[in-house]
Amino acid sequence: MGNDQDLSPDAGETFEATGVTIRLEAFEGPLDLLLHLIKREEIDIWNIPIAHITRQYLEYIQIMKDLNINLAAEWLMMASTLIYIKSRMLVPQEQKGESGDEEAEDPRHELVYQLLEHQKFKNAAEMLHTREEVEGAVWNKPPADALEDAGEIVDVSLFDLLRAFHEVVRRFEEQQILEVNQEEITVEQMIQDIRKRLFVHDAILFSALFAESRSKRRMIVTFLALLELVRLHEVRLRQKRTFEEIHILKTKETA
Amino acid sequence: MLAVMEAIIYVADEPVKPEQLQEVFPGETKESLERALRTTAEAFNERPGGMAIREVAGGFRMTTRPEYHEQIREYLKTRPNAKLSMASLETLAVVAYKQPVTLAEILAIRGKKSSSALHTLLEKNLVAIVGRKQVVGRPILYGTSREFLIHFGLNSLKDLPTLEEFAQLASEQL
Amino acid sequence: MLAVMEAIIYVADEPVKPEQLQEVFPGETKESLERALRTTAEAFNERPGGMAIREVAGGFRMTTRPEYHEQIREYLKTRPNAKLSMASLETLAVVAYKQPVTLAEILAIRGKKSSSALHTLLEKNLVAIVGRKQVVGRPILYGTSREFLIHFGLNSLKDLPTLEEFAQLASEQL
Repeated sequence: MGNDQDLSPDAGETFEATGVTIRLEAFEGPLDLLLHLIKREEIDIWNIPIAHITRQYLEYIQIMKDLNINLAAEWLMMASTLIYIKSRMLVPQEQKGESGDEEAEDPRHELVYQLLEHQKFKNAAEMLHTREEVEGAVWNKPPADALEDAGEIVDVSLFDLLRAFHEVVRRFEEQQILEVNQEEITVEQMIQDIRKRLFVHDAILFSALFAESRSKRRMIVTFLALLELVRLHEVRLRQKRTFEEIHILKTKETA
Repeated sequence: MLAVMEAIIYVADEPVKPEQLQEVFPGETKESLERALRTTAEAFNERPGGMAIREVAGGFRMTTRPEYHEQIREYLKTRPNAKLSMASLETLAVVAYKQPVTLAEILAIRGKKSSSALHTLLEKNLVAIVGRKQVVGRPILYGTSREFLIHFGLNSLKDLPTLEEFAQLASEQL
Repeated sequence: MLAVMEAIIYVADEPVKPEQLQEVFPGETKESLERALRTTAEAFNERPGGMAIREVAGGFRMTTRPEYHEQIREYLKTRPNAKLSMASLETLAVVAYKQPVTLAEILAIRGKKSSSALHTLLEKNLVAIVGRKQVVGRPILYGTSREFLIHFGLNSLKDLPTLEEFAQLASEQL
C-alpha cells in the first residue's frame, strides 16, 4: 500500500504476543489497521469481538512505540474509543434498557458505520487507481507552439493565486530579515521597516519583532520605533489578556 | 467540415467542446456542432490507425490507442509517470463523491489527517477550491477539477460508479 | 506495425527517422523501417482527413493540412491562452490580497518591477483602476475587477483563501 508518511519499517516482519501473530505492515491510519484485522480474522463486522480487537490494536500501537515510530493523535483517539466501547459492552443489558423501552443502541454501531464508510472510499480509491492505470496508457501529441498569444481568458486556479501570494510574502520576509540584520539600523529605518511589514501583514506579534534583535541596541531601537508609531497613531497594541501575546495592529488611518 | 474538426481536435491541447467552435463555424448551433464532432470521432475511430478521438471532460480529444503503449514508451524513452499514492487516491475519492467538501469533513471520513494529501491534489490541479461553507469559520470547500476528469478519462462526474455500488462491495468484503 | 508507427509519429515532437525506431522494432533494418514509415504515411494521407504525414528533414512528421489553417488559427484564438506568467500571477496575487494598492507598493512587496505585469492584468481585465491615493503625487490605486471574481468563482473578496489556510494545508508536510 503506497502512502505519504510511512509509519513502519520494512513490512513483512512478524511479532508474536499473547499467541497472536500480526504481520507488521504500514497502516495509514487506525481504520486501515482495524479493517485489516477484521478481514484477516474473518470477523463478522456486525458482531465485532471488541475485547479481542482492542487487545490486538493496543499491541500494534505498543510495537510502533517500541520502534520509536511517531503515531499521530488519531491512533491514540481510536485506542480510547475502543476501550470506551469495551467498557460499555460490559454494562449488563438490563441497566441499559432502564430509561426507555426502545432497544438500547449497540455501542459498536458508530464504529461499524465508520469502518464501512472507510471501506467504501477505499474501494472508490481502487477504482480511481485502475482508471489512472488505463489512462496512463494513452498519449497525447506534444502541445503545439501557440500560434497566437492573444487569448483573453487565463487558465489559473484560486490555489495558484494563493500559492503565488504565499511565495511573495515569504520572499518579502526573507528580504526584511536580511535588511534588518544590519545592526547599525536607525530608529527612522526601523519605523519604515515596521510600516512595510504592516503593509503586508495585518498584525505582527510583538515577540516576533523582538526575536530578530540580536543586540541590546537593536532592541532599544525597535522599542523606540514602536513608541513613535503609537504616538503617530499609526499602530495600536492589543493584548487580549495579561501575559498573552501582544499584537501590533494597523490603525484605521494607515489602513 | 469533418476534416477541419479533425484538424482542430488534433492541434488542441485540451478536449474540444462544441461551443468553442462557434466562432470557427458561425451560424452553426451548439447542437449541430456537437453532432458534427461526434460524427468526426466515429469516422476517425473506424479506421484501424494508431490514434483515436475520445469524449473526455465534455469535449473531444485525440489520443493514441492504449494498445501501443509499450512501443510509444520505448520510443519516447520515458519512465512510467508517478502515480498517485493510496492516501491521495482515497482523499480524492472522498472529494469526488462528497463534493463540495471541507478539510474537516474529509478528516472525519478518512479518520486521519488529510491536509498533505489534499495539498498534493491541489498542486496537481486535480482538486480545486470551489467556495466557502456558510457555517462558523467559513471553511474552504473543495471539489474536483476539469483536470480530474481528463486525468481519469471521464466525460463527466456522472460516469463515476455510484457510491452505493461501493457500499455494497464493502459489505460483501467485511 | 503501421498503426504503431502512426501513433509514434503523432506523439513525437520532431520528425521521426527510421534509425530512431530500431529500438522499438528490434531486428528491423533501417531500410525496412524507412519503407514501413513511407507506407504508413501514404496510407494515412490517402484518407481525406484533417491531418497529413509529411517527409521533412529526413524524417516523418504529422501536421494539419494547409487548407485548414484559417479555421485552426480561428480556433486557437478562442482557447484559453497559456498560464499567466509568474510575474503576472504574483502581481495579481498582491493586488488581490492588498487592494487598493499603488504600483510603488506592489514593487515594495514583490521586490521586482511590476509595471508590465500590471499592464497585462489591466488588458486582461482582471485588475482595474479604483481611485487615487490621497498622498503626495496622488498615485493610482489598483484593485481586482468584477471579471476577477467571476473568473475565480468568488462571491466576494472575503472568499479568497487566506495565508493561514494555506499554512494549514502545508503544515502536515514535515
